[in-house]
Amino acid sequence: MLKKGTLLFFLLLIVWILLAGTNHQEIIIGAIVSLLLTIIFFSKATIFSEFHINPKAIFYSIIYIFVFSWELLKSNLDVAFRVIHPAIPINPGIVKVKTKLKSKLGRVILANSITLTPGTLTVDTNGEDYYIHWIDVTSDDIEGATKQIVSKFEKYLEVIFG
Amino acid sequence: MADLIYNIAAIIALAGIVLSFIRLIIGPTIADRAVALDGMTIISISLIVFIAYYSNRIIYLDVAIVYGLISFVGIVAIARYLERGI
Amino acid sequence: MIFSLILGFLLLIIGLYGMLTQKNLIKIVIGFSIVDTGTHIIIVSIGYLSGKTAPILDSTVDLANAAKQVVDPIPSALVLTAIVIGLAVTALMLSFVIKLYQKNKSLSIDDYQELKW
Amino acid sequence: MIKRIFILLALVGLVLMFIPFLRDFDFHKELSKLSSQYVEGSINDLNTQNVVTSVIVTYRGLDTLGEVTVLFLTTAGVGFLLRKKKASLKTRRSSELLQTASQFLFVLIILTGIFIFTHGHLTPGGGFQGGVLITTAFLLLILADVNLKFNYSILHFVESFSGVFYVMIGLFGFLILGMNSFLDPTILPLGNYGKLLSAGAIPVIYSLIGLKVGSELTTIIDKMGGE
Amino acid sequence: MEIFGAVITLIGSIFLLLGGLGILRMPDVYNRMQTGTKATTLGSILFLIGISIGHYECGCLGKIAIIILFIIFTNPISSNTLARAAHFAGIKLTSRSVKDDLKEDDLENKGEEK
Amino acid sequence: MISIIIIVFGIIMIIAAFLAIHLKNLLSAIISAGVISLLASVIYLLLAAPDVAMTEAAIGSGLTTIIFIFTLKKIKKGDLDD
Repeated sequence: MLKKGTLLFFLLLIVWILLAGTNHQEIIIGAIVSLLLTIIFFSKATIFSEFHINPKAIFYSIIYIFVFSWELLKSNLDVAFRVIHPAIPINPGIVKVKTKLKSKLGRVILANSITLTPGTLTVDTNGEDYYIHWIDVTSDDIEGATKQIVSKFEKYLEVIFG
Repeated sequence: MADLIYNIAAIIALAGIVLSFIRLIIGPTIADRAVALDGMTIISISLIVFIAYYSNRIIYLDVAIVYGLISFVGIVAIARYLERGI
Repeated sequence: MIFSLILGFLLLIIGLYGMLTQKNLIKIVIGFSIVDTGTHIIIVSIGYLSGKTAPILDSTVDLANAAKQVVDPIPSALVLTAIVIGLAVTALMLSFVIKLYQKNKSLSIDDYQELKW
Repeated sequence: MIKRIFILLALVGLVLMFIPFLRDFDFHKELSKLSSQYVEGSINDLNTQNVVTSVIVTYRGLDTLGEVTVLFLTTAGVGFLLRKKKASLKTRRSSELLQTASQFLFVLIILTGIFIFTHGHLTPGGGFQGGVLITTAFLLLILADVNLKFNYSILHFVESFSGVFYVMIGLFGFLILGMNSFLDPTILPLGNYGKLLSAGAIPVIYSLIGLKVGSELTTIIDKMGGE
Repeated sequence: MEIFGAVITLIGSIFLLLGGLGILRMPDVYNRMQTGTKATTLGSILFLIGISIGHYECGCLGKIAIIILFIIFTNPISSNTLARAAHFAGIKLTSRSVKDDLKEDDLENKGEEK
Repeated sequence: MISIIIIVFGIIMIIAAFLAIHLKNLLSAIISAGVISLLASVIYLLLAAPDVAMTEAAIGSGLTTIIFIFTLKKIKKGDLDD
């Protein structure tokens, strides 16, 4: 309970400092504003209790950022190739995959990562089933698609969010 | 030299806006038009940041922040209307 | 900036044309908002002085002769007020449209002839 | 048919009126006397970086008071026209992703709105833009179907509190500085140029305007879009 | 240093152009959304990073970072919402598609329980 | 550079204004009207008025579009009720 509030407070304060700079007046006003917002929206913001804060989680999140950036770059080269090619080589379809994540924020970040990686776009979710529009369908069943699309992010996110 | 490359980059981004707008004109369905609007807003954010540096005033970046947040909510509103949500 | 002045006039005329020729009530309100935008662009471009910067005097502006380096702040302030009032007017007009629709089940302006003579 | 010809004639007449105006339009090279006085006064008397803010809040402060009143009347008008009716139509729930993300973004958008209206005297923006951002945050919750019970009493309390305080700051100028100084921001110390706590009462007034505009627009949006 | 930032900006603008081209050329809404989201996201990130490298002396990296974070977080969500809306509004996939699991599972009635 | 951006955006805005008036579908017309406000805000920024640009982006293209959409929704709901 206390952990959730502290996390929300520091998140808001960091955003304020990024916006306003590090003058001492700005930091004092920012702390006051963040404290007020934390007290007011404490009960609404249930999703902030889901981070794990330990060295392993921090280490994995740093690795995750690099993995994600590499996939983002790859996806853009892929898209560029498909757009420039005169025949538009696509083979699209909507496939269903499963995830093991339980945390809500983790599921959102997983869906965002899937949307930003090569040739996939999350269309809908239903509990642990994700429906994904795939620009180049290569495997037909759920397990194969899950292995190709989800697994590369899931092992990191499982540690960070639990 | 560097200024010239920046200007060329801005003109290329402008061409991206024009291409998305052509999709907005011919788009057969409303969802096509909404996708084109989404693309146009994101390219415009880049253009706003370019203008901020071109006229040497970093304060203009605030406009880009507000622009991004508001256009996100606008797109969500259009989408929720399309799926008969709200 | 002469181009933005011309653009503002064109938008104003297109908006007026839409307001006068369309039958649908919502289309008329859309035409009104286009006229609004055109007018604002005209006012702002009258206040623009070429080669000068925005009237926010931080460290990039020389404070000693600041009045020689900035554009006119008064049109900006006027247009800022006008945009907010425009939102209020649009909201009121649209709630009248909703009320009229609930009464007569029609959006065409030809069906509302009570005040015609 | 005859109506259409008249419309076209009117538009062509308008164009003919505009053409000489455009041809003979000469752009100013210098600021007018009033504008340069505003710029100088904003530096020397008020310590405000953003000249537009000092025009809106101080030099044309009564206009802004009127503007806020117009917004209040609009809220009342919309509320009168669209009284609540029971509507029971099946609507589709939003996706789980949007619900979670909007809970996450809600607090951040409100923080950005507060940043915009407390820095009205330093950066572009101010009470109106910040108020609209706060409205947008609530709107996102309405759109994403998050179960939020609007507490109308808090909304009305914030609105009337900020309105009363806004007028009271104006009256303080009356009391402390004498006649002709309604809404004068120099009742508070002016501070150092370019810092957050400077420019007298301008940040306080703009924050109050922001809260008032935010709560009024939230009421309008809720009347027009809520169930 | 300035030239380096300018080149990164140029690469970003080319991705932005490709995003616009993809929105124009692709055969149906979902494929348009794919290019429209990915290419514009990376393009705008590279554009902003390039500009802030070229003018590193201004001390405004915080605001650029905020803009980039907002873009990364909001852009996929808006296109996800649009894709879902397009599917429920009954827009068909292109005739070149191979399968549609979402249609088979029939989620139409699940959503309208409220 | 400023003139180029203003000319291109001006042409786009004029076409969008014609679309907003002539498209049959009301939601498409509303989206076109949103495009006008969105680009107008960039033009205000080029004319050195960032306050106006921010207000137009927040109010003109955000709230006005959303209020139009809410109106459409109320009208559709009236249709389905009777």
